[in-house]
Amino acid sequence: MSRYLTANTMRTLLPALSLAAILAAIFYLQPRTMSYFGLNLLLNLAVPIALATIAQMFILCVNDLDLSLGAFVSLTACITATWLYDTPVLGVLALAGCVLAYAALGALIHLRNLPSIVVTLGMSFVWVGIAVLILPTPGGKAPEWIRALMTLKPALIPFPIIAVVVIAIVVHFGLMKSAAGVVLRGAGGNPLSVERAGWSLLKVKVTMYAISGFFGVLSGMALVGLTTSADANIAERYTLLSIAGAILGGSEFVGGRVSPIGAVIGAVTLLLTGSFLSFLRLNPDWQIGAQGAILILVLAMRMLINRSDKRS
Amino acid sequence: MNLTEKPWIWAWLGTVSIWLVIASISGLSAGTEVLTAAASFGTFFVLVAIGQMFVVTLGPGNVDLSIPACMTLASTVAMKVMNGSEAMLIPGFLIVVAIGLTIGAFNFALIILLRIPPIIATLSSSFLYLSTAIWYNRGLRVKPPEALAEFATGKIGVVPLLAIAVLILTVLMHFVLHRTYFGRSILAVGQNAKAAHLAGIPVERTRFLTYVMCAVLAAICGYFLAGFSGGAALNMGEEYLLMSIAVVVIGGTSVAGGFANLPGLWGAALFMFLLVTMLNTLGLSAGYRLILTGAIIVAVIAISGKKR
Amino acid sequence: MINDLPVVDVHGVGKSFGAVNALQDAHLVVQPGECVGLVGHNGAGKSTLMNILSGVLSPDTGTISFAGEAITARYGVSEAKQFGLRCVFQELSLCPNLTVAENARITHPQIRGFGWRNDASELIKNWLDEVFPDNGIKGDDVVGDLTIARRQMVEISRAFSSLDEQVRLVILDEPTSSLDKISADQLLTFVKKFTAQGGSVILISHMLREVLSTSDRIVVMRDGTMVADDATENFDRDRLVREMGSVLAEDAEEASAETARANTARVIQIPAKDGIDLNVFQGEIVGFAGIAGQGQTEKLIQIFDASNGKVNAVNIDNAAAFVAGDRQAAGVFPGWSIEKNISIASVRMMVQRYLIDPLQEINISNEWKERLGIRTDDLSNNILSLSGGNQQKVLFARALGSPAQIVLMDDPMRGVDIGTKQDVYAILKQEAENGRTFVWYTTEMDELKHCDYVYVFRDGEAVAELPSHKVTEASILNASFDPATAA
Amino acid sequence: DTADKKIALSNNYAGNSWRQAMLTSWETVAGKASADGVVAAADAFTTAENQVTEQAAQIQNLILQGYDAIVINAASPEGLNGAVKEACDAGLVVVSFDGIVTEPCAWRIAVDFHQMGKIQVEYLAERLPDGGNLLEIRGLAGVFVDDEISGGIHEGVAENAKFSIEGSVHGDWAQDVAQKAVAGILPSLSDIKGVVTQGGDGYGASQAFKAAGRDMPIIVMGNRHDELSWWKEQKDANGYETMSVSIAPGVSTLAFWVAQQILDGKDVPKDLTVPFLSITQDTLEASLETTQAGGVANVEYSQEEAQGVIAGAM
Ligand SMILES: Nc1ncnc2c1ncn2[C@@H]1O[C@H](COP(=O)(O)OP(=O)(O)OP(=O)(O)O)[C@@H](O)[C@H]1O
Ligand SMILES: Nc1ncnc2c1ncn2[C@@H]1O[C@H](COP(=O)(O)OP(=O)(O)OP(=O)(O)O)[C@@H](O)[C@H]1O
Ligand SMILES: [Mg+2]
Ligand SMILES: [Mg+2]
Repeated sequence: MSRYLTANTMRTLLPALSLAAILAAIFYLQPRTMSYFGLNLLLNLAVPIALATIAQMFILCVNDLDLSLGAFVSLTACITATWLYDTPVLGVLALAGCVLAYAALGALIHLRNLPSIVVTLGMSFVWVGIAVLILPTPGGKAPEWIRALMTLKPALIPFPIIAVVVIAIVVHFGLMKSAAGVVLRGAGGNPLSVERAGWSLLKVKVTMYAISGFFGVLSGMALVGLTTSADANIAERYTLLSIAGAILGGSEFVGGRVSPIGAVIGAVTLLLTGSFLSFLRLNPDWQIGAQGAILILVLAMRMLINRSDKRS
Repeated sequence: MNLTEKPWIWAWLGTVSIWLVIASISGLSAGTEVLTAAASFGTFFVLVAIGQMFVVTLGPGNVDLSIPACMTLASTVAMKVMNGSEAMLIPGFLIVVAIGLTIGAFNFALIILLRIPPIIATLSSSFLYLSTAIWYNRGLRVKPPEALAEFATGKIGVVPLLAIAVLILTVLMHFVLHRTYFGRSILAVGQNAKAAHLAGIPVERTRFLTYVMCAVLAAICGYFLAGFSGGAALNMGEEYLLMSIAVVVIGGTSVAGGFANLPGLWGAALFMFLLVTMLNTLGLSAGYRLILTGAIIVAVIAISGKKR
Repeated sequence: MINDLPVVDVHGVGKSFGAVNALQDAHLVVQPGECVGLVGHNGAGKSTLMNILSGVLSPDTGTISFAGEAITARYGVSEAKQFGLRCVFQELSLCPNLTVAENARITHPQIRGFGWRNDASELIKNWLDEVFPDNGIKGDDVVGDLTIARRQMVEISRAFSSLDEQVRLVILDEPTSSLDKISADQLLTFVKKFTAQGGSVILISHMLREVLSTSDRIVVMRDGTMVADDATENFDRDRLVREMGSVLAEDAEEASAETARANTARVIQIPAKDGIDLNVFQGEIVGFAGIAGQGQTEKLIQIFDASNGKVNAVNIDNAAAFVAGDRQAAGVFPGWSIEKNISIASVRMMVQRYLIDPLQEINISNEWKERLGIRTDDLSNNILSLSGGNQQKVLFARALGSPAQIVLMDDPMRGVDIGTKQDVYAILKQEAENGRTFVWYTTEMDELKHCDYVYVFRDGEAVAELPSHKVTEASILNASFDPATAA
Repeated sequence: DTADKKIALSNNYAGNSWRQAMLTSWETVAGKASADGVVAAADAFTTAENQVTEQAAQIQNLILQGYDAIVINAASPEGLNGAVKEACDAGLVVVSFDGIVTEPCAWRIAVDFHQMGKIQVEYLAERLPDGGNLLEIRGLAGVFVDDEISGGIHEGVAENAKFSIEGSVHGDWAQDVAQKAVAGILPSLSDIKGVVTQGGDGYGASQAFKAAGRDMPIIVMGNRHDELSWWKEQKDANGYETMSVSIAPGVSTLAFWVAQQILDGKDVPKDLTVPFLSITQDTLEASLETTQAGGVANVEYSQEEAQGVIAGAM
């Protein structure tokens, strides 16, 4: 058993176990959720959160932290609901510009050797500012095709489940299994070593930020597909949610240790803890606190499993 | 020693240049008044940022996100218990400190016993504290005792009383950081926890004390802020979440851990206040104001960065 | 391939860091098929020269040419690689979050496409088996989970590994510092084989025995310049040490008769679990020996934690200080000055009226800087500005300067030059006579000779206890593999 | 008959006294209705973070829990439309109030926020025939209510040329933020005659003026107890006059009854308006008396009153 349950496999397994536990609790509390319809409702908001968490994970992978992600997703949502809807060409250009801006941010952080936290903190104001200019009051409309995609009803398996699985697998293969992904992760583990092997750290940083920006854009688009319209603060909390989700999924703040599958599972788990609570029908005074308590419980469970593993 | 090598210099340079802009727009006397206002409000930023700075110094991943909830809970309970009575000032303060101690200890227990990463541990626990505050007083605003309000808003000449008190605290903390064993331990743990352990430093005790100190300072800040603004509100701390982090990092403390400085906190706190004030004064719309806020923060940081 | 041009020709290279002249007018020529030994005291400039050759640093003055081609200003890491130069740096540089195979891929951009993982794994496995037979390392082991010795093996094998490109020159900077005797010998054997096939190696080591036995020619550096350059047969230990600027002390006198265990107080006692009881008496120097990675470091940490009241399996009453061997991970505080790095273990005693007394701090740092000969002009310089060996001296200074009466040392001589080693041995002896107790894990036979008692480790336990007169290579190897024949 | 019907309240934020009062009103009125058997259940749900996405998830969960109607105070007028549509499609009645939603299938109990901004200026125009400089304290940028009220204020100013808005700051609807923003901008402003607000910022503004040693302008209040009691103090001391206007938190109870009536099969128009609650110099004392210490001036609705509102809109 210990042969297979290495520290590494445990890192991926633990988040899955927490997810299973919380899902079981929800099924028990509200059997209606076990249906196609139920799962669809329960999970469709997981798609944008999962995408945002993946975006955050790419930044974590190079030992940085993105405090502007929520604002950035809000901005891309605003662009999607306005420009992309009204004048698709302009919208596509603007969204591409967003990805470029992220890449430029990566370059700036690398070249000037800046702490990512402050830079992204500053950028969060910039993103919100642009979003407010684009969409001073909530509104806009989701482009038809995005709406159609996000409300797709494939046979047998609900769309959100397919979507998050696809996201997890694609990123897993891209980052964890591909030859190029090795260099990207290596730059988080020991930048010096990667540089001495002849790779450009600048390129790595720029790539990682660009990919992160790309997933941020996807997240904003998916979000608008679900909400049908946007506002400048729509995804503000994605910053903390994405960090929490990635960490819950086994990523670490330094050392290039990340897990895309874990990140997606972490994001879904966070979403479900909220649902779990509404099924409990708590006293309103304690509803907020219960969110904290359940997060703590999920994480504590991780620790217990971890410990029993160590003992055996 | 070269001044440009001091990590805190950039925040101060930013502060001075922004003040010059304000003074040139609104005149010198308005500029002075703005400084007084900056000192009053910057004081609260500095108070929480001191605690946050020590936490951040403990190394990557260490950050306290429960500061706003801690401020809210402590001040809510204190205001209700004191119920405007001046005789209760001291008991109220002691309650605030006790709440800070409890919250710090609870945060640390989550981190160490349940091995939850600090960022999530403090985020989760903050929901609990906020809920407790809601349950305790349902958001009703109880007026602070008159004496507390007077102290919190009081001035000697143009200098706010509270700013003087926090300035003294800053100097004390400067010594704590650089000249005491506790401060040395924090810096050591932040740079290399394993090496610190093997150098005989009580790593976990250091981290415990740091988190507790941060919570106590946040609680005290809540107490005076409630006195300053006429009561505790459930959302009174919301702004302090990002602000405490911003002030710490703009002030030149390393997020990688192991380096900290106190002068930068004042520089950054004044900078953040003056920046918002300057943009308000310019009368720009919200969108441009936000964009400029961000752009100026990034610019200050980019200038202070070292080329690779 | 017959090519008369030297592989590398360094001519008059100089490099300074601020006020420090790390290199001045350095000359070095390496011919194809040659192993050049490079020795010199700590801070002589060896690593700096290697960093310049491998494109990490650029020289201030002088010229360098590879196979007759002078390098240009654009010379960097990738140019060096293209030329066929590989470097094993003194401070390990693998990515701890990646597997062994993935680390191999980092240096081999050609490995890609479908099935790259198998290719990389096979490549590194082959070279590991080639250099270090029976290493027991797997391609999918995560590097961070490996012992420091195994990490070093991976890094060395990776440097020699090649797909289709030619590896012309491999620089080994302190390659054996974390290896045990067996692995070190495997490496030296391989180096000979490699040079016999036409490759060139620059071997930097403070193990003069290794340099004398392996290299064809030896270059000695002192204070940034070359002071000797001669065929190996013209050197012996004495001459090398002399050229480096030190004097060789008398070898530790052969402990003759059997000596009884000290009749002082017992300061450490670890009851046996599987192996034998482990006892340390005051004033002794006790060695931990055995193959690298058999739990010696863990046992030292256990003793250390026990001294702080954290562990109960060990009986120890006094405070202990620790000298880490893995200085990057467990020793150095990278943001601090040398002074603060030294004083950290003793500042607790310097607190007067709540504040640390800066004078005492400076005094203790100065005292130990002098006693250990830490090469720096200013103790307020950052610790990372020191050469590897000098950083290690700082860790010694930290422990010896602390008030602790027991000093635990985890292979502490990694990268320390021979002159300093002798000084340290002398200080240890002296301190031991004054009543300090030392527990010393080392992979070096020579160092075990300085111990009063040696415990040989296997599978995390002490399995044999050898008094100093019984400490021989054979007895330790015996005990390492079969406890029944020892003791 | 709605005795077997279940109604849920979906609330996006609980972090200020207004929202707390709203929840309390719900508990009093809806709680009693469910205890009396008028409805089977009337549960309140609050999200931890004031986020569209979280509230959308909450609504989806309420659908799954089999509620017959959802009463919503929405985080965004548009952002929840997706979730609201899903609720309607699943056969639920959706009633939005305060923070309303634009999805056509939902009922809306709207407050004319625009008007709420405009009457502030109109009141000031009566009090200050000579006009003068105004300071505007806004809410949170990018939020619909902020934009509406501010729009009303600006329209009012446009119609009264003697006024000009000298400064405008965002107080984020938080007392301390408003106080800070005002204190920062005050030194650069010349004589300020009036302060127009969005609710709950009045006390903070008065403190900032006091701290700067400036003449106290006419600050429009927002029905909070601390504002009212400060006003009363000033009124007693120096005859200070102003007005106070805000929306009553008890509007949640109106929404509750509307949902109940719809479930009962009554015909209810999709758009209802509630008047905002204003307090004048004369009603100050009476309002102060009925307002809980530290709370907000409030009006709760009974079933009959709600029916009256509905009938009035037909
Ligand atoms: N065996 C070890 N080897 C190296 N480093 C260790 C070891 N054990 C712990 N550490 C490092 O030290 C930190 C804390 O260690 P530990 O739990 O022993 O606390 P401590 O330093 O003794 O503090 P206190 O006395 O206050 O409990 C860990 O986070 C880890 O980084
Ligand atoms: N980055 C740096 N900044 C300042 N000084 C440096 C730096 N790197 C090296 N030095 C100095 O240059 C000199 C040569 O160092 P180098 O590392 O080359 O020595 P070395 O011969 O490799 O020693 P060792 O045997 O201890 O590894 C030393 O005095 C060292 O302090
Ligand atoms: Mg070296
Ligand atoms: Mg060795």
